[in-house]
Amino acid sequence: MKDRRHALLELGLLAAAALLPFALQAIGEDYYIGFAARLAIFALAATSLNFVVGHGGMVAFGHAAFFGGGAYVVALLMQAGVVSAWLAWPAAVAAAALAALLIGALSLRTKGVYFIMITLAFAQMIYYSVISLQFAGGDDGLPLDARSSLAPFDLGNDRALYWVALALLAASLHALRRVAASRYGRALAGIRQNEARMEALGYPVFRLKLVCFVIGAALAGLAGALLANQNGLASPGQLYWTQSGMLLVMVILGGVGKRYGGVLGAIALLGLEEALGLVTGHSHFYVGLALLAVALFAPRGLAGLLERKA
Amino acid sequence: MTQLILEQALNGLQFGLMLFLLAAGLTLVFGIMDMINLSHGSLYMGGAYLGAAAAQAAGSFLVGLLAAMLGMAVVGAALETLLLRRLYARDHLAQVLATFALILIANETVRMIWGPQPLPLNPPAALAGPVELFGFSYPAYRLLIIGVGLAVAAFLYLLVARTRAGMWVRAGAANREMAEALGVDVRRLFTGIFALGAALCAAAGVLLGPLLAVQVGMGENILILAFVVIVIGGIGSIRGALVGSLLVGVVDTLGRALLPTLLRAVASPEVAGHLGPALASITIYLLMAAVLFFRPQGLFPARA
Amino acid sequence: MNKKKTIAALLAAATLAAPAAFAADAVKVGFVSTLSGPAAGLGVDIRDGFQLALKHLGGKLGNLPAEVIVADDQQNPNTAKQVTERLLKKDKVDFMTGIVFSNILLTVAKPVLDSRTFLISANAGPSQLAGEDCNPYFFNVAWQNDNVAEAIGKWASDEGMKTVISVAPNYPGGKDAVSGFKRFYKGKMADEMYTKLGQLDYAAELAQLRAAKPDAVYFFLPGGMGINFVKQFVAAGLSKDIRLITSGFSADEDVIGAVGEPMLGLFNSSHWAHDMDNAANRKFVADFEKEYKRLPSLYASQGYDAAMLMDAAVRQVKGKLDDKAAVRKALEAAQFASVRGKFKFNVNHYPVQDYYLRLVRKDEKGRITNKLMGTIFTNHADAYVGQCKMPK
Amino acid sequence: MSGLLEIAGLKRHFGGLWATNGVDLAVREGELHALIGPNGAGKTTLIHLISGALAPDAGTLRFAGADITRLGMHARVARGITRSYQITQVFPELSLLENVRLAVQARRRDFGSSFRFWRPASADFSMIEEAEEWLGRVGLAEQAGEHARDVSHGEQRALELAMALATRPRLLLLDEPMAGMGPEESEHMASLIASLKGTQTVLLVEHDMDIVFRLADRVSVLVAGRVVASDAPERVRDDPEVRRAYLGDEVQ
Repeated sequence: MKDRRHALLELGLLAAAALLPFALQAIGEDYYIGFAARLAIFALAATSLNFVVGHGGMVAFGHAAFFGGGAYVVALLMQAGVVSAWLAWPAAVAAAALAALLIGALSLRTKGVYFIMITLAFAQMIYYSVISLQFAGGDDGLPLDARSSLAPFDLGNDRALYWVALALLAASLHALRRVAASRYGRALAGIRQNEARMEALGYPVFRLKLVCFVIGAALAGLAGALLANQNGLASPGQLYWTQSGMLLVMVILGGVGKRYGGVLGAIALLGLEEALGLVTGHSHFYVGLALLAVALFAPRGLAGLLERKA
Repeated sequence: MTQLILEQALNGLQFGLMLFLLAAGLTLVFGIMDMINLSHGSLYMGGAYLGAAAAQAAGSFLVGLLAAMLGMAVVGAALETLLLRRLYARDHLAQVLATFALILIANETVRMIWGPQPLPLNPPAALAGPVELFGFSYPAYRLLIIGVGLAVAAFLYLLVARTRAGMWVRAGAANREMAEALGVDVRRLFTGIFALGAALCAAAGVLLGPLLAVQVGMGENILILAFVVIVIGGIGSIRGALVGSLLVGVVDTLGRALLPTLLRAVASPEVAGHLGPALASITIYLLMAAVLFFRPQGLFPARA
Repeated sequence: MNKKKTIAALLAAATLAAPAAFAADAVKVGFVSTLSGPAAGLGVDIRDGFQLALKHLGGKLGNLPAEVIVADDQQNPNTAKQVTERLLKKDKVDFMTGIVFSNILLTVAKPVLDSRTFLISANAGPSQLAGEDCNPYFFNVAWQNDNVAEAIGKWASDEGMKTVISVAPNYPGGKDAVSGFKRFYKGKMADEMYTKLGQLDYAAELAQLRAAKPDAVYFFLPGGMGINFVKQFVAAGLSKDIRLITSGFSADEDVIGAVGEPMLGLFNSSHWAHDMDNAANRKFVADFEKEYKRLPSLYASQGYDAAMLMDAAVRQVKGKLDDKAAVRKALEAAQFASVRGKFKFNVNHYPVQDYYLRLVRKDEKGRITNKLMGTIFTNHADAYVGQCKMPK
Repeated sequence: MSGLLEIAGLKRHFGGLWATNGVDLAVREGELHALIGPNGAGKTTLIHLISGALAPDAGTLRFAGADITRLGMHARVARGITRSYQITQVFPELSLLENVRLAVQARRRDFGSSFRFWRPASADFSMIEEAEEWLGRVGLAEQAGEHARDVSHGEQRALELAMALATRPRLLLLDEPMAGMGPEESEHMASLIASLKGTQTVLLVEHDMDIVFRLADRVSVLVAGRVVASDAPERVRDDPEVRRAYLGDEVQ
């Protein structure tokens, strides 16, 4: 009965989100359709990281490599004449997954703080490599001449892009929920709680974690492909460590390991920034205070707060 | 050519020693309190701003330097007792969130007080020119930085190796519970370490100010380098921080200087100019990845 | 769906048609510039020059109340892209201006021009927009990037310099500055050094210059980059043996104020000088000093001219900003009194103007500042105008 | 006489200390073999060496006729060596049923491996039924839905045993299963272990002599990193060397 109510609530929220562009148009705030698309994209990126951190128990500090990397793949392919999203987006996903396979295989030998630092190191290497590549636009990044073509859908307007991003976010959330309940997901839950015990039970812990790392990266690559389209630019800033930090902050803020942790974190952080930006030139000051309050008083993030209420 | 390499090595030494000032405090906080402090770079920025403002007001670089160190030591101690102390027992994720929040707050606070433009900070007039050294001129101010860096390294070595407080620090880095069992007043020790680390950050900020720029965001770029240094050196080890700093400083500078020259032999100047700095930046991270691969605890692990 | 489309089309036609008959009731200007970081001085000067012009115009552009929305691009293309998107879609500005750096301008140019919003560059003049990619909605009221460098290149040749090494940041403006220099400099380019845009510590480059020993170093490092470069160049003792030459960008009031004495004796090129003798300039310089307690830089003069250009155009179309063709014509006519004297646009919407030699020295009040020394080019156009096929 | 597990000349040192100093030991198929010894005799190190958590410096381990000396823990589990821990090692945030189900999942290949991403684990009824059976066997059927962190220490130890059994090991290593238990709980655990006799090969490390001598088919005595005796309980009890080296006047 409770599950049923939850499912209805989720469907209702999804429907409301899908209708949002009409509401924004009605009040003449078209600009915020693009912003909403941005929210959905960052929600997807944060959700992908939350899978790695919250389900896999791996505090990865280099997720920007996959997120920004996906954006670059789309921009580079477009430069090479590949406009179709049906080709470019899977390519972004595949490239991110492949990169994660290599980085993960090397990084997962370390644990704890050292894992944090080595994932950071690999991401920084990618960042510096990309800004040294002339054909990738160097420090300036790579602008997209147009959005990807997702025929038969037209991505030309912000509304369409928003719906696509929203649909992919909803599909990813659904898929990750299923994965979490699958044998694989249950094994991950065991690893997160007691890695040595899972090893002793005979689980191939290294491979299970590596796959988790790769899944998270692949989804981040997809989010990156969307971001390139929303932003019209693949920029080195999207690969820099502060972007990784930002995604991690979204996850912690929203709730580590919570189903909607990434979504809540992305909406809260970007929304707060936007809202405060309208009233003060020093929005980051207050965003900082809010984050600090969450860190000190809401150890399970916003999702934890909501659960307690519910 | 040898002169060029010598000059570049001096530059590397200078950069490495400044990194050491940052890394020393970071490695102790990280090693002893098991605390990831992303806002360490903000202490560096705060020190630079405080120093630039004080130097301007007093018309003396030295006054600026001392004021910054003292001021940031107080800020550091206050930060530790009021806020960070609550985070020691929490997991790394909570620490990342809280100290990331501190970065945002610090950057905006500086912007509110001093505006978005960089503050001017000039070296003492007497050191603005070059000195003759082994047959070539070298900026006197950079020599001063090298001197101060070496002096601080020696001071820290004596402090950690020869004093009672230093023994506590070493004990704390190796095994915190044991240190507590031995009757070390851990709370006061932590506050002291934090204040010292903040003062060293401030010194680095003021000393580097005239060479770089005293500006918002200066801490973020250098923070990651400091983390790389302490991971290479081994978390919690002062000796590791020193070796790691010099390694990173020299590798970075020599790479930056020599790679373009080498590349120029095989590529156009523009390509060489582009690829060179990027490759040099990567070498640091390659170094770290390699060290971690072969010695997962860094070069000088503090924990047995 | 079809029905919906028809209605939308009708609505669009209605909204397009309606304002053509009426004058707008205000002019909105989106001012995106670099206002933080080491190059903030440039953006601040452009902004202050622009604001001074508005003050002279009584807060109006072409008799319409002006609303200027200022945003900081943090010298970051990604940030610039986002603030521009907001200005175009949320604030729906009529003009965009203020951008300092060419890489930023090139990143945001497309969305701005695609939305048929006039982009008046008060600084960055990348070669792309002067040549193949020239656009009816883009105007540059300053110069093409190469121009000022061409002038100092010509002068270096005339002075008989034999070997020169260039130091410039690796971005479109930097590359234009070097290719412009080379176009008129006939001696040997011993090397071209490209640094990271925003680099502040030049120890590595200086060591290499010391080893290479050229006659002169031509550097193009706007803002804080140039300030640090000159300071460190002098501190390393290189000024004894190697001559520094630069375009006006790194020898203007912002750099002079920060570096001081070591700047004395530096020759540089510019399209403007604060001691140019014309009525508009005398008023501009005097009021700028009164208002901001410092001498204006060339950046400030460009910001001032940008506002004056907009004012003239809006006045000429009588506030009918939605008649894009008329606004374009009015901008092309450039009926305003430029602080640099005569001013006209080429077919690619870049200026045709004179370029001068300046020397940093002490003026009669004992201040270290630029003095106008002579003319290097007269009625000089850029090298790319031939590639521009401007749509009628 | 060949055993399921055969250890010969096994050595392992830490710094200057030989924690395991030439151990020879054989565990026969089907027996309940107890390993005793004074504190610091190297019992836990030996268990680590057998389970694969530690690698030996010298010596060989053979299991079911194959050399497993160089195999890692994961590979040894696959061959049928499972251990329980001295300190309780369960998954605190999972239900008891899920704890055991994970152990079943680790072994069962009949539904495919743990790399199944879509089908809910809760839809694999036979896996759940088996987990429930194991829970029933250790007397925890009632608490199946509770989180592991919420049940008593004794129940956690019983859960630990259920998890170990659920992997259907050929050799079960039990490292002090009664550690930290009260007399009642200990008695319950003893009867659980007794119920395994005859069907399950067990190597039991235990302090409680009373229980060891009551349950074990054979007893090995480890002193200073060496096995000094390995025989039926009553004969070990009477072995003069054992009495001298270890038991002293603890017995009688």
